[in-house]
Amino acid sequence: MTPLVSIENVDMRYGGPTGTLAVSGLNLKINRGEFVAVVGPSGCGKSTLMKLTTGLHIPQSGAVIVADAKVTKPVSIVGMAFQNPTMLPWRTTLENILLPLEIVERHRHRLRANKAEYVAKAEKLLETVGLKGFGEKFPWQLSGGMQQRANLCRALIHEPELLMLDEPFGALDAFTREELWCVIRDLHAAQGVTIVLVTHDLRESVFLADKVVVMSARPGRVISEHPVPFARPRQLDLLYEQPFNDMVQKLHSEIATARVAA
Amino acid sequence: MTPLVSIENVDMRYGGPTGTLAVSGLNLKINRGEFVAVVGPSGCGKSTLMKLTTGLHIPQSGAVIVADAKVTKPVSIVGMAFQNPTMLPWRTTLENILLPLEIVERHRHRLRANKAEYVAKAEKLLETVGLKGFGEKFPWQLSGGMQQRANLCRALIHEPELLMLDEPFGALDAFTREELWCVIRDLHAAQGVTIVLVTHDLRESVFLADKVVVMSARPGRVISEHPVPFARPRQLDLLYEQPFNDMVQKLHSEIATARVAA
Amino acid sequence: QTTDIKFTLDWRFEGPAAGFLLAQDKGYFADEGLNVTIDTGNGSVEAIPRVATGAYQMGFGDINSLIKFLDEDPSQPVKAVMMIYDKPVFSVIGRKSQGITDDPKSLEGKKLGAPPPDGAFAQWAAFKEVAGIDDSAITLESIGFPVREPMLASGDVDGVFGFAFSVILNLKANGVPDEDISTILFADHGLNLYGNAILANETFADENPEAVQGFLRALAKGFADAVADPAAGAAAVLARNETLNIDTETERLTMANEMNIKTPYVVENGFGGIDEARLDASIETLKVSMGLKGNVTGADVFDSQYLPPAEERMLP
Amino acid sequence: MTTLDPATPIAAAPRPVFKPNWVRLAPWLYTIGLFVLWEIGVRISGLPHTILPTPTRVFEAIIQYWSPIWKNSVQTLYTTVLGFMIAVVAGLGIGLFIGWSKAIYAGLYPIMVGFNAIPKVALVPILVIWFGIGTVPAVLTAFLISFFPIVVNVATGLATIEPETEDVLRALGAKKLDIMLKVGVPRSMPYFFGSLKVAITLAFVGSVVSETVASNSGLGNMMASAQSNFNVPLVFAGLLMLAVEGIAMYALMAWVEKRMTGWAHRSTMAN
Amino acid sequence: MTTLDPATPIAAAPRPVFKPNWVRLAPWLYTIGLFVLWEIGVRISGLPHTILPTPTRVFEAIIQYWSPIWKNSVQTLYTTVLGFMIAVVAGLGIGLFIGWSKAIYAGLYPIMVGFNAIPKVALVPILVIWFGIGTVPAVLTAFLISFFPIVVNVATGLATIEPETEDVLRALGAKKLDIMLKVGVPRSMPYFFGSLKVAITLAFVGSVVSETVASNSGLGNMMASAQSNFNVPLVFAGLLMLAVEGIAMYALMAWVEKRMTGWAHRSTMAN
Ligand SMILES: Nc1ncnc2c1ncn2[C@@H]1O[C@H](COP(=O)(O)OP(=O)(O)OP(=O)(O)O)[C@@H](O)[C@H]1O
Ligand SMILES: Nc1ncnc2c1ncn2[C@@H]1O[C@H](COP(=O)(O)OP(=O)(O)OP(=O)(O)O)[C@@H](O)[C@H]1O
Ligand SMILES: [Mg+2]
Ligand SMILES: [Mg+2]
Repeated sequence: MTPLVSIENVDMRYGGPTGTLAVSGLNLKINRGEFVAVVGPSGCGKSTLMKLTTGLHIPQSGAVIVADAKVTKPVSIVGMAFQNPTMLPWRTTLENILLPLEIVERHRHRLRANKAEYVAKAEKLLETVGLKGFGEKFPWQLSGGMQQRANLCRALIHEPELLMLDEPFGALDAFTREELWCVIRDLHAAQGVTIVLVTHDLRESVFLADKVVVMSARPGRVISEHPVPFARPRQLDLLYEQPFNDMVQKLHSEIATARVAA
Repeated sequence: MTPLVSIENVDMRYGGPTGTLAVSGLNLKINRGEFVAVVGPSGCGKSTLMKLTTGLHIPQSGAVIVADAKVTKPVSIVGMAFQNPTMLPWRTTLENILLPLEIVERHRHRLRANKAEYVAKAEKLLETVGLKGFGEKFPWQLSGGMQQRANLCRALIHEPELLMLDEPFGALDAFTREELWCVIRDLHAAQGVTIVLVTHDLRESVFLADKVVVMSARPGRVISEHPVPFARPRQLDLLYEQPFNDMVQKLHSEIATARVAA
Repeated sequence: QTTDIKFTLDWRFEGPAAGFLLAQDKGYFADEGLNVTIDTGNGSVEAIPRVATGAYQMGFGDINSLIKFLDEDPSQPVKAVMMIYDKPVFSVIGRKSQGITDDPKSLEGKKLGAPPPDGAFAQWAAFKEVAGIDDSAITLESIGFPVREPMLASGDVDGVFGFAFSVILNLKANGVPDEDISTILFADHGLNLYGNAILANETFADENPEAVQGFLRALAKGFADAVADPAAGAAAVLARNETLNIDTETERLTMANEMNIKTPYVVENGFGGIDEARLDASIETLKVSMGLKGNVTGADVFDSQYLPPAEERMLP
Repeated sequence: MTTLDPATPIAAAPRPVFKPNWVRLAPWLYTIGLFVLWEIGVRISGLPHTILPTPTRVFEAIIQYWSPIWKNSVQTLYTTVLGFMIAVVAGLGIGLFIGWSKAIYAGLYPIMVGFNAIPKVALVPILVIWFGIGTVPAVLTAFLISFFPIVVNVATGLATIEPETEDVLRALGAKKLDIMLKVGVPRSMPYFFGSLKVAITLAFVGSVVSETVASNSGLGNMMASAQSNFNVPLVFAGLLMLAVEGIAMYALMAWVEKRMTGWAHRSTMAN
Repeated sequence: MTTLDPATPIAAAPRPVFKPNWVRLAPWLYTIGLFVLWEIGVRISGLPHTILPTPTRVFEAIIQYWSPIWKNSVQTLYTTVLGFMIAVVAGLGIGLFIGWSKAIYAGLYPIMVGFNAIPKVALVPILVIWFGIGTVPAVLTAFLISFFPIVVNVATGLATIEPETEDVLRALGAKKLDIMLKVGVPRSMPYFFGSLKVAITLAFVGSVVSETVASNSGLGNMMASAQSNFNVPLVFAGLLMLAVEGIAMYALMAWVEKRMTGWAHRSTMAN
């Protein structure tokens, strides 16, 4: 089976030939159904990697291949939670979450007729992330963490094949965060969706992912990939087990070394 | 000595009498030179607390007293790093960082004559947070974590008496984060500035603060205050010491309990 | 079987349009089997292209401009079919207190206000020649209609070009006393031109000769009525524009009747016809004032075949 | 979308002191102030009433000629609103069209600027030849004069979409038109309404200018006829009616605007 | 602020195929297309050249009357630019003033809307009585007609500042004027430039209209006399010159705009 995503020797430079070289010589393969976590120092090109994968940016050299096709324009099988929530301020939170349904081919034709069903689904999602009753609020009436959770809902609503999450839990307290870890874990288990998660939280990456990818400082490339050995389904108890913390620790010191070397 | 900030029985409701009650019965005192960390679940009113203290919101009942005066309009002794970086997109990062100097009375008259000096200072700050050479970039050319660091610089540049930091390290990787902890720690030690830090990272709060304030879920109020016993100056080694981790653990479980109770 | 005719006036519904409106109101057009719509115009010049393009079948416009128009493009299907203003109203109106008398020579050395689109000003070049005026010391100020009379009233200019009946009445409205107003009518000082005439689209006229004939017959009756009873004429005008003043419009109509319509020639030969020699002579004059290329003769401009017999065109 | 209360808290205890609502009173106070100034100004400067009549004289004229003023106002309002509505639709359409591609933008914009630098009154005779005098040329002139501000603001709205917001839709595989309609248009709504304020006033100017030149009715025709008779108070009565109609349309749009763009007017500054 | 390259990557390998730069060519292509259409349209419809001359005839007239056209164009350009510059300053000022307080907004806005619904040509006589005929009334008319779009867009820019951005400055103890100048104005720059495009065209209309009524020179005066002589090709030559001047001013502003608002035009859509 060919990988769902295959990034081959990609260079990406912003702002013309003299601009910032964000990633260079980037190589990464993501199999169908795999859960990949990407970690790396701030500004190393993780968000860029996400945008390359979804086709929002086209690399200057190298190729990005998603679902067996070279990416030349945005691919339509993804759900993306951007690092910055960017909600549309003229829509209520619920309307924001329904947005993908108005766009994605598969749903847009059904939306008008099945509005109630979709709204119910969105409200259920909101409840899952602890935002029950906030659908009618505008996004700017939500706190930072609440916006981030709404942003997550928007990425999930249309049940994409490939889920790209760019630091989706950064603005959340430890408990809300752990709850959402479980939500994502269950989603992955139930639907076999492929997930790419960018995070700064090594425990998060180890708890959720099948493989943790470590990126170097800018210009970013993959310096190592670590398969996560823990069996699924994983419970939160895992966080307090020794092998788990050992792996986190190992990753931690590896990054520290890589950082000094860079 | 009267406290620098004194929040007395404050209620704050957004959007008119039927709107969201964000904080209710909030009480907090912050002494001059103190370093206070505020933790609490997402959406509990931490950002609201920050905005009340700086006078950006005026509470419907209760009083906020800063520097012995009741707050009725924005106070001018603060430097605030908002949760959302909100840089002005038409200014370069450096110009964004210089913004407070154009506003604050003490500096604006000196700015034109001493431009070079101030620019040098801003560039030094940029270097401290690891953004050397990015001053000429526009904020939208920076990654999420870089924007957050620039945001921090903007709060520091005019050497405010009271520094309000709303999740300033949320989008940073563990190493950058630890570096900046030390920057803030040294700043506090050197200049005796009063600091209020909102964070979701309990280790961060214990490492940096003199007092950790735990807030309840919305409507937020202070449910407990924990003095941090560790002597200053604190080194990063502290993070790996048992008493430190015990305290973090204690806070953790306390919040867990409070959360279930709420 | 009625024929529709869209007719454009030279100007708004004002006293001098009474003849048209009476013909309409009294049913003279209907009697001829015509269904006539009368629209206001925006100057005696603009009526010409409206008729030439067939947007309007017939209209009321300045024959001198028509000559110029056909001189520019002789292929245009428009012709005058009936003369209404036997004597044009082109004039310079001055103020005696500013030193302008009824003598054209008194204009020398004066400052005159001239709206560029004004028909009277258009004849200035020819007039100064026939009247023997030395214009070397005359200053011409280009001023628009809205400021023409106020500037004369305030003494900013000594005289203005314009149609006598409008300017005189407007000056009075601006508070200039009657005895201070001096009128130099170009026609009284050697400028032998015709004034406004009924225009017809040639294509239409060729296809509907009876309609044009009927129209002119009805019009002759209407104008006779307006001459006989200016008050009734003014009333017909006011029925269409309530904001006017009945006395002013009666006076305006009376002035038009006396100065332009009921001239000695008309009293003798009937209303509506022309003297071909005079028309040809006026074309010569226009070569001076309007710089004609010489593409037209009187016969190209005026077609008298649709006129009713002279006895039906006598004014009371 | 619904009207929004601002985030500013509302004081719990009602103040017992009488405090007039300046915001509600302001339009009236300013208008009265303007008229008083005007009256005094004219009286002092001694301008003749054939140039600038006093407001009292203008009001006299309004009462005296109420019936024709009313009839003509209705006609003008009708043509204006019709022309304006066409302009809104066309302006939105052309704006989107221009936003569509850089080549269209580069090609069409200069032409439209050039076209709009031309006084529309010069085109009325051509319209008359095609459509006769009356309502049609007035509607068309109102349209021609008023669509441009709408185009400009819609096109600017589209050109300045933040790429971050754009990416949200692009990542979903949205087509260009989707992005325009779902982001560009709503995002530029406040400016769209701003442009409507400009457009409606221009539409009035357009229909009046056309009526002046080519119509048997309407305020333009009435004022032109009054002007040529030097009934200047009536001219100003017409101008006043135009202003009133303009303000009425503005009030209508301000109401719609408030309902549609509450999300954008969250600034607490203008208090 | 400097011109910015968009974030879109530039392909490393230059394509060998010749590809015309449509964006650069577009204005010329569209203009030529327009003239061709116009020529064909007139020829087919058989409109007399005294109503709508063909472009070829208009160009003949331009060559024939080049000297007066040039002199009058310069005069009109001069009055227009002067009036426009006053309008920019005043528009910015009034816009800030209106953004200052809700009461001023509520009071002044309707009056301005009313004022702008009035055809400015009705005010020219008053200006002429005060200032005589010539340059001054033309400048003033250009100003009066063109400041409103600027006011509207600046005021909208101020009214729609995001409270989040506002808070950044308010937290520093910024005064209202600081917030307006540091955030409101730069933030509404793209729309400010949009309004300038509208304003400059209106300024041309204003000065031409004023010249038509009261001036011895300028394109307005020239076109009025040409019109009364049935020299319609010359009228259209004047209109064309107006359009050209309008486009020239637009190009100038587009250039300034590009330098000033690059930050806002990051959208990748219009390609
Ligand atoms: N639009 C842009 N224009 C120019 N440079 C950019 C742009 N976006 C990102 N960059 C640059 O590309 C580099 C990588 O950015 P990216 O956003 O991918 O980092 P990141 O790994 O997501 O960092 P963070 O963890 O801080 O979000 C950075 O150095 C940044 O300055
Ligand atoms: N502008 C606003 N209008 C209406 N409600 C608001 C507004 N800002 C915040 N709120 C509400 O007030 C509550 C507290 O918000 P606040 O931003 O203070 O939370 P927080 O503790 O900072 O949360 P987080 O950790 O997610 O940033 C939330 O329920 C939010 O919905
Ligand atoms: Mg990132
Ligand atoms: Mg917050």
